[in-house]
Amino acid sequence: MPEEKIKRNAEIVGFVCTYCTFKASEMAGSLRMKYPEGIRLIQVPCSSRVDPAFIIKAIFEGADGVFVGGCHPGDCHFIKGNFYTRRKMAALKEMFDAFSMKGKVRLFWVSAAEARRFIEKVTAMYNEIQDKVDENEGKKS
Amino acid sequence: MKIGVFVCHCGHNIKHTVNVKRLGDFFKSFPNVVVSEDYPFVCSEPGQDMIKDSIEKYGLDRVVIASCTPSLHGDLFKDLLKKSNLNPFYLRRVSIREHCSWVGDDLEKNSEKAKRLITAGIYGSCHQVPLEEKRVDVTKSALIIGGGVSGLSAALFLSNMGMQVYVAEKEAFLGGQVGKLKNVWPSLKSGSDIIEAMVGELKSRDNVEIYTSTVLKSFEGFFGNYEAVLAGPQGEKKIIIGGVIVSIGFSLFDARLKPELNYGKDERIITTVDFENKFESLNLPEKPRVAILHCVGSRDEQIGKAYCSRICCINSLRVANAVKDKFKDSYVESFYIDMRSHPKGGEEYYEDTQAKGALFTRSNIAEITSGENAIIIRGEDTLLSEPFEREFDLAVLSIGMSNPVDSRDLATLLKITLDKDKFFLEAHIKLRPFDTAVKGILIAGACSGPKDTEESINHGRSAALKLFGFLNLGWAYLDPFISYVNPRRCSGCRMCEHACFSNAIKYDEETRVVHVEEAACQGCGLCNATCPSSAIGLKGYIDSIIDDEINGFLMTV
Amino acid sequence: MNEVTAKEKEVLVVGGGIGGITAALELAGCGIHVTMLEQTATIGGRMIQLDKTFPTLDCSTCTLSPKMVEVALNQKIDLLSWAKLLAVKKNGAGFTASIVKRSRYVNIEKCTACGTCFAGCPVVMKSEFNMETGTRKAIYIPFPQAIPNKAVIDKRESQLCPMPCKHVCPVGTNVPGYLKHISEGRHKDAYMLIRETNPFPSVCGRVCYAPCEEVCCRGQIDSPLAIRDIKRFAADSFDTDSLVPPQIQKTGEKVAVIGAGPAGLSCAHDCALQGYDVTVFEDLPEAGGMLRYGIPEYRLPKVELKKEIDYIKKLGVDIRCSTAAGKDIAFDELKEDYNAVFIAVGAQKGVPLGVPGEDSRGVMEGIKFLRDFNSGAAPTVGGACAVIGGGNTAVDCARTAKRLGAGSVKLVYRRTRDEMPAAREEIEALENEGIEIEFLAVPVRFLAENGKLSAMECARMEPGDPDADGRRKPVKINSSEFVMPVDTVITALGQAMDLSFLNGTASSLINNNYIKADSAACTTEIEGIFAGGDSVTGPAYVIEAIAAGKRAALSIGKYLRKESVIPQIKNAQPGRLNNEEIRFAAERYGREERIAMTEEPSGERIFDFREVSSGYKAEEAEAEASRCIAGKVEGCIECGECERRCEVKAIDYSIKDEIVDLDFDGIVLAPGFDLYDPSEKKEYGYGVYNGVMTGMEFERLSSVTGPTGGDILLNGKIPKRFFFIQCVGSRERQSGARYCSRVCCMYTAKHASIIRDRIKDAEIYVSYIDVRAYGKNYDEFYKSAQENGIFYIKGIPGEVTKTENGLLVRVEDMLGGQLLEIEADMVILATGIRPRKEIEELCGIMSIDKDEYGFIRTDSIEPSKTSVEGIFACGMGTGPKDVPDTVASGGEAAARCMEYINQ
Amino acid sequence: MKMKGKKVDASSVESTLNKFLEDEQHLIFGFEKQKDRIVHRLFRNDLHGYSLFNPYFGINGAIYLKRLFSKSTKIILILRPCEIRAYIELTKLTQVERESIIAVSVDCFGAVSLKEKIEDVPADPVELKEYFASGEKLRPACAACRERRGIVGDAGIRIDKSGSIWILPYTEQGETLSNLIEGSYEENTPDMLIGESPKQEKFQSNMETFGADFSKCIMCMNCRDMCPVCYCLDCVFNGDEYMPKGDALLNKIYQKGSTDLPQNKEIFHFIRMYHVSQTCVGCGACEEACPQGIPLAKYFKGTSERMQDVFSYMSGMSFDEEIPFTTFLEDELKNAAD
Repeated sequence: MPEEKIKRNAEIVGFVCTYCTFKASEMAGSLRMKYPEGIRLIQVPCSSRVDPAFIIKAIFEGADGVFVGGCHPGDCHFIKGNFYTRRKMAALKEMFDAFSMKGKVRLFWVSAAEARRFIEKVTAMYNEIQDKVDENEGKKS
Repeated sequence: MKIGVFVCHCGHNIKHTVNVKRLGDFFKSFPNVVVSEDYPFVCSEPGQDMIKDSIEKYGLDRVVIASCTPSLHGDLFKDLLKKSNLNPFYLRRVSIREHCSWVGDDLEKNSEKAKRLITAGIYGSCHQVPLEEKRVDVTKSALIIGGGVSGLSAALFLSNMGMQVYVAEKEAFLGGQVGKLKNVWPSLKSGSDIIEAMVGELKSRDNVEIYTSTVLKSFEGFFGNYEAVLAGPQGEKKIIIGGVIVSIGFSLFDARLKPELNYGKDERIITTVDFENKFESLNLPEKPRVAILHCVGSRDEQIGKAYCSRICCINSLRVANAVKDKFKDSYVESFYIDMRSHPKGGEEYYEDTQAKGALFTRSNIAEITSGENAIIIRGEDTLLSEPFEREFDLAVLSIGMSNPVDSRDLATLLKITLDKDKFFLEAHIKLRPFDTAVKGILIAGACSGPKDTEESINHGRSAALKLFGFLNLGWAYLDPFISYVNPRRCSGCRMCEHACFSNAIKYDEETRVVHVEEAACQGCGLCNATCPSSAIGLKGYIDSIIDDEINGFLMTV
Repeated sequence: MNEVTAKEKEVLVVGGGIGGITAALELAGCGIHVTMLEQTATIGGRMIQLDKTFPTLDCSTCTLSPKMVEVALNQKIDLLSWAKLLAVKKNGAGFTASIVKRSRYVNIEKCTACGTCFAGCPVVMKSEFNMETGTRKAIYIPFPQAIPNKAVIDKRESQLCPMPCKHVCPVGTNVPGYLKHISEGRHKDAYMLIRETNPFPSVCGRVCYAPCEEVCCRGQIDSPLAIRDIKRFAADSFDTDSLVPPQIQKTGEKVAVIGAGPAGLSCAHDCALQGYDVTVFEDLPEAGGMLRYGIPEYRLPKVELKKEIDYIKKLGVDIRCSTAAGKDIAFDELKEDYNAVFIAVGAQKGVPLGVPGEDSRGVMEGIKFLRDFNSGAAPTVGGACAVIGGGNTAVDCARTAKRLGAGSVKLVYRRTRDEMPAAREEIEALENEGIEIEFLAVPVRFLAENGKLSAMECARMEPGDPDADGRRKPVKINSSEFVMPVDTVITALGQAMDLSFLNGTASSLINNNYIKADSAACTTEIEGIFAGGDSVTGPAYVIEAIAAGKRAALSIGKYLRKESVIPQIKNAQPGRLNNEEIRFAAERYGREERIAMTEEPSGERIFDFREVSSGYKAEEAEAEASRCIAGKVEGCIECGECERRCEVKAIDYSIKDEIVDLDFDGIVLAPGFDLYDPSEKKEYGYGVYNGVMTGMEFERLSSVTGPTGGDILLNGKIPKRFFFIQCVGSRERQSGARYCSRVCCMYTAKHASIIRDRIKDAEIYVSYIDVRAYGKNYDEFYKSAQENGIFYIKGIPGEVTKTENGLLVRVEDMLGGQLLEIEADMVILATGIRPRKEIEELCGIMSIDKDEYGFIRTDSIEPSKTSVEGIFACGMGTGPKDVPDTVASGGEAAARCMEYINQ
Repeated sequence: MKMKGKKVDASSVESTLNKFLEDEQHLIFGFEKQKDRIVHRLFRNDLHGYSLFNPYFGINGAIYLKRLFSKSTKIILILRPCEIRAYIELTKLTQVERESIIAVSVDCFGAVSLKEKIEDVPADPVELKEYFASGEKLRPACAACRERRGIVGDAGIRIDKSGSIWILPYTEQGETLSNLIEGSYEENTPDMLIGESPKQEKFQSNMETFGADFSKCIMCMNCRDMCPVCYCLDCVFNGDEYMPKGDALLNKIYQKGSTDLPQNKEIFHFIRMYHVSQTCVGCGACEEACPQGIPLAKYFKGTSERMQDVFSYMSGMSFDEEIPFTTFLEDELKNAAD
């Protein structure tokens, strides 16, 4: 086998709510802001639709990171959905932390106008996770 | 399953950084995909024709369009599917413009990303089922709780529009607080005239039933078909209504809660309401010295009323004017924190009152004590930073608005929420000020926070219009994206019921499973994510769709 | 129920702000058909401009944009944006409204909101959405969430100039566009715009024969624009080496180009951009063709040319020099190996004079002379040199000979000055450099001694009858011969093709020593073989060669994509101004002469090959460019850039305004508000001092959708000291508003809180008369602002002045009575609400009463009823309101309207 | 913790309970002594073979109670705290009747695993405490137990330092029971034999350890089936929603280069861990049920405790406290978002 090492790109799945974060991502698109290609979004009506089981599944089936994006607390279109999201994600993050996988799962509040915040958040997440991927790849070879 | 995949170039917009040709070719050999094409502008007429032709030619039952973001081109493609006799919910849009070609520069990486996005779309589309916009019957009638000015405005509107209206008023008479006013600022019409005109008109209509001295006893059901029991002097009455408008107004602040003001102990210390009722009969000297205290029961955290009551500054001005008009040589001094002469014209009124010689002192009042010949007010002038002590013949306390007394009970009965000050909570303070989280239950007027007459009327009518919009056809379309329960899977743990903000989930004690009141569901999917066995699912976003989307994203090359 | 299907009720809602949106949605929700009329290009009104809304500080876009989308999707609502109400007539219980649907000049059915058009638009205007703190283009979408999300062209007046410059330019350069850019200082944008259609800006900026200038309409008034010189300025001010090639998707198809002259290279450039692998075969050791070997250094420095060719190489074009097609590689082989071949060999051969003694040493052929010299060989010129010919080549030869040290140089031309084909300015420069021209003379014999040229015998000519071209043919005067002692003669009589390489199958393409090809499509009779440039048309100008190359690239693309190749023929007559227009333009724009470029002194420059003209300075270029009358119109200048770029062909300048008469059963007015313009309050220095702004301007500045992306910046730095002044234009008789504007206290508290949140060490003062925080949670919000260290000062400042450290606010603190002097970086004026100026017009159209301030008069018990039955008003149009109140009043107006139309 | 309670003797407790059982509709769910062990038993008519304590752990008794909805039958539960806690969680999830059941928790001294053969376990509470004092004999879940005191449910039966038995009512339902037993209430009960459990270290692991431990898993799902709070009638893992599909295995290999576990194991255990996170009482019944001897309690107890701590919640401590996932506070978890 050739020894040539192909750099693996991190893959991140994002669950984004229709009313805020998805809108922000649309706006980031129309403003031609750039963010890493490894980030792929699944649109859900409300961040509270995100069953942590999805996140667990995604992580164990190959995603290097997963994030959930919702409206800022108090701004939820469904009045209190994101308060539940916050609880679920707080617990889930604690669980991943218990298995030394802190940072793989994140929660972002991004409003519809905050295209730049969206970019900043996902790019920072991607870069950190890519660094870890590189580190691990390094270890393996 | 026959899936058609259509990859749009969007001219250069997508093509520039995504290898659309390769994508189109790639999906040709994809399982279940029978046609896969790339096209310069899928949204153009020839583009749409191409899709339509493909649907007919290949008998497609899923259409995946990879183009701009789904929010663009609204219903264009949905209509296209309809025209092609395909359920529009078999459409899947994949955004490869806003979420791919525009946000990345690298052609190879973008193409790879687009490939995954489309794969996810195809995977997800396999689980899509045809949905329909269901119709439910609703009762064209409304219950209005509270017969004040906003409730009456609502009743007038709804009855005028031909709906059956029930008005339940706790008191023996209609009109609420406005009815008690001698003159309503700024129109200066008498409150009772305003109310009488409204009540007279209501009574002349045969689709209005008014119940005074009546309260809501029980409340069941869901949007469009609520069942309420009213309890009044004639006994109980069960009514079926499509929706409810809560307009129970406010209660007056009880000035006794501020003992330092000595209200109720000295008859020279009265409230603005007292003044309204008995100014004419007051025994005042020739040149009365009248003090007016603002913000009694408002802007006062110590008594738990941090909010501004909005109307009391105008009430104070009205008192000052009345005194000045009657006693030209009176000494009138208003003690205020900020002058909030609120509605239109208020500022001018304030100026005019000053011109009449009323004094305004920015101050904090410490106490009112009773002297033999006068009452004594002690406080601090906050402009001069000096304490003062002044004698007056009369002190008028401009009392604020407190939450309606039975807000808590009513909230529990209707399963709606209260805010921190125990007024009713709006669904969205800015944009949905009449809605509650529960569909078909609306709030109007001062019961959701201090409001003046004009605003209460606005509220009453607006809420009524909203309800009318819900009910006027006698039926309503349901959003197709609502939850449904698989009763065989449901364990009846009621977690979803607890979490649901719109009270759309009901537990059946007999079968020990829950079901969704479709008319009430607003489609957030929280229940779906809360249920550990996925016995409840949100149509259009069911677990298997999202799961397979994840699979698509993570597809190995 | 009675099932008679009644006619659907129609309501007109005027105004697409939150009030109008609420009313429209509510009415539509009750089954009423609503027409929403919005004057601007998008609905959303003022609220969408807000960053956050008080008191929850939630995002305004988040809350409003779903409602806007709802309006767009609601089938009961017809949205007429960019439309205006002209007249309203009572019609029974209802109304008939005349509405003008202003032309967007964009077919909104086709527009995909991709934004390509505004990226290219050269007209930069102030953005209304950003309260003029930012810019937008003349074609624009106000903000990304706009509804309808379609582009609109802001055309304020009709274009006077027919822009002949664009039409005569063989490559269709967007002249008015780049002049507009230059005149407003956007030099790089100008360069990029030129590059869009021309891969050789710095070449054409120097040696183009500039047909555009000949037709320039400004020339009809005073003197034509220096279009070419400005192009040169644009090219000079940009570093071509810094151009980054775009990403190109390779198609895998291969194109061969024979000849690396302007035609060949332009074709290669455009083919590469279409994703083809291009190989250029060039006989000579370096690429550039005539540009490299024909034009002397003093006109076109080699280094400039090299930069442009380097960029073409960066695009992935493989230029193989010293590789002659037909010699090093057989033509048929090329045809075999490549999917398409473009022949652009040019006219590289001189034409012999054909007089005796031409083979003497000392007689040189001009093209060869220049080529030898430009190849590094230094041909020797003697003391007396004559150049035969009157074209640009002759002039180039003469001036080159002069620089090479020829004692005297004389141009010999057989006709008169007027008939000289060389460019006017070239002839002038020639004469300035001390070169004489011998007109009406032609050599008849060269005299040689020992094979070396010693003299030239010439004959006199006189103009004869006009020939086919209309030029008068010179006729020799009998016995007029005279001898001119010369030791060097350079003949520059014209150019011819060398097509010897076209052997084999392709030899059929040769016809009379030209290549047979369609001059528009560049196709030949052999499929896959294209030809263009001088080898097809005979010697022509650089820009024509470039145009031919570009046309060929287009045809090649179409051929390879198997689309039909339709030759494009441009035959539009360039437009001119008529006399009336000339008078009008002269009156409006005045007379201004063209600014000339500085030239190197002729006495010095003849000793070396320095560039003769040193180009414009920035101010000169900007001043010259601003003479363009096309660029002087306000708004869209109709330069056609958007049209050229739009891939769906959505742009259509010919769309006309449309007036429609519609019947309505009721009308709801939600006209919104304007903000007080504080310019008249001189004491605050608004518009004078940098850092003094209005609340709404600050709103845009702090907004993530604003010009800075939400960074609060002043001159690029983060300001630290803020001073808010409330009640500017409210509660005071002087400015005409005794009323309280109701929202300013809260928006100030909101702004202060936003600053507190974003700039941790900010110092924030708010001066006020009364803080009017009534409304749910408002007072609490105000309290928390105070608790977070925002200092409230009771008292309104007397003046704001400028100091070294920024701004100084003098205010008397009424609580304590001391006079404070507070320094600030930013002073933000909480300007009050004013009735929108359109209300005046609306009320006039509908005969509705206004109140003393100009708001629509309504009643407090029937809050939306206007003085005209059936017309209802809501929102700020009837007086100051905050968002929840506007929503409530919108609902109320809708409800009353419902009642009215159902009577 | 000083509370109202009655000092009672064992016989009066037994006779009261026997009296209670005289009613046909009354049952008691508790422990029965057998030859070499003590097991759960639903007593009808009399308390024959009854044991107050049970130092053997095989299953969590709450599992018997799932879907028990009879309102006519009155049942007294006399179980270990972890079992009562599981019962309480099940009441919140409407998986068991609340009104007709009186749940009594008995001080627990720990237990040995029924998987192991241990014969010298004493019966007397004081001796039991001594026996388990070193902790060596305790099964792992018991060794890390957070709450052994009989302070949960409707009432508690507790042992003071002198070995006397106390009954403490915690709810009105509990009081109906304690009122039946002879003796008078004392306002302040003395210190009990069992105090607060020592604070456990925060659980911390990693995927390598997890992989090593779970490589033995055979996906029999016994852990799920025997979990007292895994209440779903139809588990999501009965379907294929969360089971890997398509290229999942390849994805993972592509990502990690190799794989230790088929990912369905990871997904199954992690999702189950999340599902029980707020209701897990840490009893270790899963570990008892595992045929492969995987140290499940360590993981499930460890993660659930961490995840409950996020909301300052401890499962099964009170009937009224809502399960964290069904409620929220507006002003909380400020650091939850990244």
